[in-house]
Amino acid sequence: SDETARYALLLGDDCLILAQRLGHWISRAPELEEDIALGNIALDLLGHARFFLTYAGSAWGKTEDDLAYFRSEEEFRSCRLVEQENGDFGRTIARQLLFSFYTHELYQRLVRSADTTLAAIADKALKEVDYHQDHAAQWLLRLGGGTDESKRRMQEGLESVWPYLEELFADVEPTPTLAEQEVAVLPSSLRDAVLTRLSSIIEESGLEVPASKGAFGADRSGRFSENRGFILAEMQVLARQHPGATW
Amino acid sequence: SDETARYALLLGDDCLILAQRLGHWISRAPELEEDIALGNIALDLLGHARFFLTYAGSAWGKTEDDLAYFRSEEEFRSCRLVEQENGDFGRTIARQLLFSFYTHELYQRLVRSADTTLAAIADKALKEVDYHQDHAAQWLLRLGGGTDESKRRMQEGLESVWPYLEELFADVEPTPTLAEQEVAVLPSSLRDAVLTRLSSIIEESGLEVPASKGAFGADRSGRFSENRGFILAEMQVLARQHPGATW
Amino acid sequence: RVGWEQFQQLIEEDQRVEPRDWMPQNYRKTLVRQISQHAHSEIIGMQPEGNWISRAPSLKRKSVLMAKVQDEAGHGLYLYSAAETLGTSRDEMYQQLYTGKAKYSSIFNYPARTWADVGAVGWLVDGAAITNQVPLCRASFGPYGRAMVRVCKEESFHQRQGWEILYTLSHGTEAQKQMAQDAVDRFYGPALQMFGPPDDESPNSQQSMAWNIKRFSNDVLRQRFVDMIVPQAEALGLTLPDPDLKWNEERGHYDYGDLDWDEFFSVVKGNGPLNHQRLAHYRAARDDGAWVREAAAAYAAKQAEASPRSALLSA
Amino acid sequence: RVGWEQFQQLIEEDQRVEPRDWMPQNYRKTLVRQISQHAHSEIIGMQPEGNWISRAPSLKRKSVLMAKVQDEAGHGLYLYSAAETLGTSRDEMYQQLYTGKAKYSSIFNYPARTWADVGAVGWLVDGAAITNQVPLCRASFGPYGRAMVRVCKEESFHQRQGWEILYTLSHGTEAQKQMAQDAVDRFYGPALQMFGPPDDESPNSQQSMAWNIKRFSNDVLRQRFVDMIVPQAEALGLTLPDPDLKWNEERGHYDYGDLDWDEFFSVVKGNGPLNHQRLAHYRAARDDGAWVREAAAAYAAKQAEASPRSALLSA
Repeated sequence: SDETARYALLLGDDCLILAQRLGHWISRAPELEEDIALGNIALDLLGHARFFLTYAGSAWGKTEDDLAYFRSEEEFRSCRLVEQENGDFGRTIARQLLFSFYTHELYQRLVRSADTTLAAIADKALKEVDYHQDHAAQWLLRLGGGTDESKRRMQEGLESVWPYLEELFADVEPTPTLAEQEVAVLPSSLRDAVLTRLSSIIEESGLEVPASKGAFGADRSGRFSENRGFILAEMQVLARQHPGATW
Repeated sequence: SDETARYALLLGDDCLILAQRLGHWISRAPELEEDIALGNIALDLLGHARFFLTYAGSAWGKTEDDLAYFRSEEEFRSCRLVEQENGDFGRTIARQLLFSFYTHELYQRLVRSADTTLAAIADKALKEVDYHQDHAAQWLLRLGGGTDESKRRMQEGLESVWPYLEELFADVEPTPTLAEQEVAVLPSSLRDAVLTRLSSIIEESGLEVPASKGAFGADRSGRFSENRGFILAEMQVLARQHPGATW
Repeated sequence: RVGWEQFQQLIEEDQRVEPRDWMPQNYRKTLVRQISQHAHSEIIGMQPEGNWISRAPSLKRKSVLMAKVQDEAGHGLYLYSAAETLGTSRDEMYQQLYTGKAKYSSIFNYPARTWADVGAVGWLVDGAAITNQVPLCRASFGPYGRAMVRVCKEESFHQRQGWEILYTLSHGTEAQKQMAQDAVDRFYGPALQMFGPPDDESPNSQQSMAWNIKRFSNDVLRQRFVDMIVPQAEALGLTLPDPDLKWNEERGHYDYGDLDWDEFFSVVKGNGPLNHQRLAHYRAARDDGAWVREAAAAYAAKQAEASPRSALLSA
Repeated sequence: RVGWEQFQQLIEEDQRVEPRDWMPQNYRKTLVRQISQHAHSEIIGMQPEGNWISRAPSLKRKSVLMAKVQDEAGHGLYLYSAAETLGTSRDEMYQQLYTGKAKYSSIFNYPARTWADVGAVGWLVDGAAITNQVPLCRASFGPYGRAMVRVCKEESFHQRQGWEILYTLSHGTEAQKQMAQDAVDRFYGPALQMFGPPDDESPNSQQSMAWNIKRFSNDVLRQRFVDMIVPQAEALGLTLPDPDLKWNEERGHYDYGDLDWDEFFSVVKGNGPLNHQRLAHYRAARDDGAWVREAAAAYAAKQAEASPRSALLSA
């Protein structure tokens, strides 16, 4: 249905934008192993995005590329968390931590969706998100327990992305309707579990759970962010210079 | 003539791209006074670009905006020096030093151009470039004679832009033809004067004149650089989303 | 005692207090807080519009925008200088902003998301700022009043530029018109909130008015602003997003609807869309520039202690 | 003496030399230099293509490109590991690259300026690399040969992907076709130069061949590559930019024109289009990551010296 497609789009946009952000790390990571690890995660996320966008597009006769390259800033539904700049490695890890803990919880429930395609995508993604979670958590522990410098930077990373955590739990349309039909997972229903698990790992790392209650404007509209336009300008530039071309 | 227009375009592209690069510093400079100073220089350069592009466009029935926003990467004629990333303040100052010393020498001769419009633009620009030169030279002396850190960074800044100095002296078309008609200044004729003055101020600063003989591909084609595409993607994105619109 | 009487007399006669004059500690403190807050707002205020310099859709607009953002840096300078005459150094004020101890105008925690926002910031945000600032040109503290005269001249220029951007958009393509309307929809409420909370919730205003720093209450200024922008919005052909907005013949003013003060206080407390980003941007610039400032200081020190010969060389 | 004879015998019988075997100092030195140079080339080689990850024109291409650049990091890892078995640490090799002491393949000092360049790098640069590397799978030093087996498998996959990109472009719009042709025009010469200088100017090759590291001379490999790409170019419908290129019935090979060796040596000496940029990018990544590596080391040290309890917790 159109609503299911809009839901898939929302899920896909998150993965696509985060893959786009992470891809920048390849050749710039602190260690060769991390070029590979971050590249792997970016690839996984891009894979999830492609499943979701392809599924969304099937309702509208559009391809994944139509949706990725020819929608405007206003039409994307990505959350602000994934749109945040990479910053230093600590901030990137903080962003990964929040997003992977959230998607892990989400996909764990989405595998029981009444929509079998969404369930299948979630099932496939879940195995990979397992690794993403672990990667972020291990780095959180290392940086939180490493040097004074790493502790400071990791804490600052958490502070910078934490305001955008709440948006992940906002029950924006069409999710509530679809949740009633047991197609979607109601975002607000994930909140307690995700926050509990995040708090626990952050405390284990010796860092502090940020106090921020969430930045105003948690509606995935992009109206309250300055990042999306820059991301799309770069991502879409070539495709838009050659409309209709095959690559 | 078409040739004069192509010459004006080349001169204008350098100013436009450098203004674009410098504009990024506003709100990011080391000191409030430098937000203002770099902003001033960017504004001056943008002004020069607009004169040159308007003049170029007059030969082809195009506006400055047609030329700035609707030419492709292949059609720009900017030199690689101005396309270099800002890097830290030291690299930006190094880029400013080379470009302002070059344009100062250039405009000093261009004021005697047989083309009265080019002569008038050069005359107006020259006064401003005087200040740009002085700004860059003062910072070179300060950073070269400041701390060990500033000395290291300023030297690295010079090393990073120096390979792109030679391109400024390349006699690319249509310049040689126009130089014979005394419309253009032959780039190679500026070389000795610019190098002598640059070497002298660098030596005064206690830094070393870089050894680089110039990066391969000094033809202003953009074929030998990876920067131009990123610059234009951002600069042109909005204008291209609304072709034909007035702003 | 003598100082107090002289001060009191200056205030009563509505004359200027100058830096060398005696003044009450609280007067000084209030001014430093207000002026530095204003300076910080100019500095942080560079960011929302600054993020459009690279993407401005015409070279003329790019040029005007660059000049405007640069003016804001200039306003920051005037204002820091005015505050310095009260005995607080610029570095100290920077430090307060850096650590998040000092406030700046909450409106700058909102994004300039589209090009039309650049217009809306000019028209509404600068418009509200001027409404606030024109009376400050007569503020009792001399350096502040004089700084505000310079600021106001430029601000009214900025407001007109913002209005022109919106006018062009609202008379352009459908997409442009929509962009303009969206921007006005987003900025109208926050701009009205720039005057601060309603008078009955603004305890400090009384003292500021008694000292001739503030001349009009928050609500009076807000009303003045509303009365100014309604006809301007009509001229733009854009709608202000307030169903309660209508002319009140009796009052001789426009009535306007309730504002979302929960949102306002939430943004002030740090939960605006971009609070962290704005401060992080500022901090990154300070941190990245530290080596440059150190080098400049070291160089100046070396020059100062060097022989006349090198002083000549550098002259 | 015994070691030398054993080594000599292994070479004569074309068997593998393993890290624990005795080997001549020069053999070791030659291998460390060659293997680390190859590793560095993979690392620097991530940059030209990496700069297109964010702009790849379809999600499928973006995915393939990301995987490819990531493979290059993987190849770097294998190769550094192989070199480490010869007693040189990874950090030492990093340091040589960082300081500019170590070389990497000169081709990566050229830009990937358009999307078609990503295709040309895959087809021509990876193609030349494979031609070079297939014989290296039989290199006398065991770890190197085995690393090359893994590398070659993936490289041939990359070459096919590059060819496919160009095929799609050359069968697309006029603009795409032009983009493809331009890329081939730019990369043809530098790709042929990847085999190194002509045999009569390549003094070290003899010793490497005697040691069964290198199996064929530069010119032999270059000829093999030319013979391979000519029909592939025809299948693409693109022209190789060499007017002297034609089939020589007598030799049973394609003749090809002189290459611009001045350009080659100039790029090797540091005057390629992007030498400084490539190294600066690498250095910035190392510098920016230093605090992370330090933190990881500090954390590991703390874990190691901690009680079994915390070892349990982190398990």
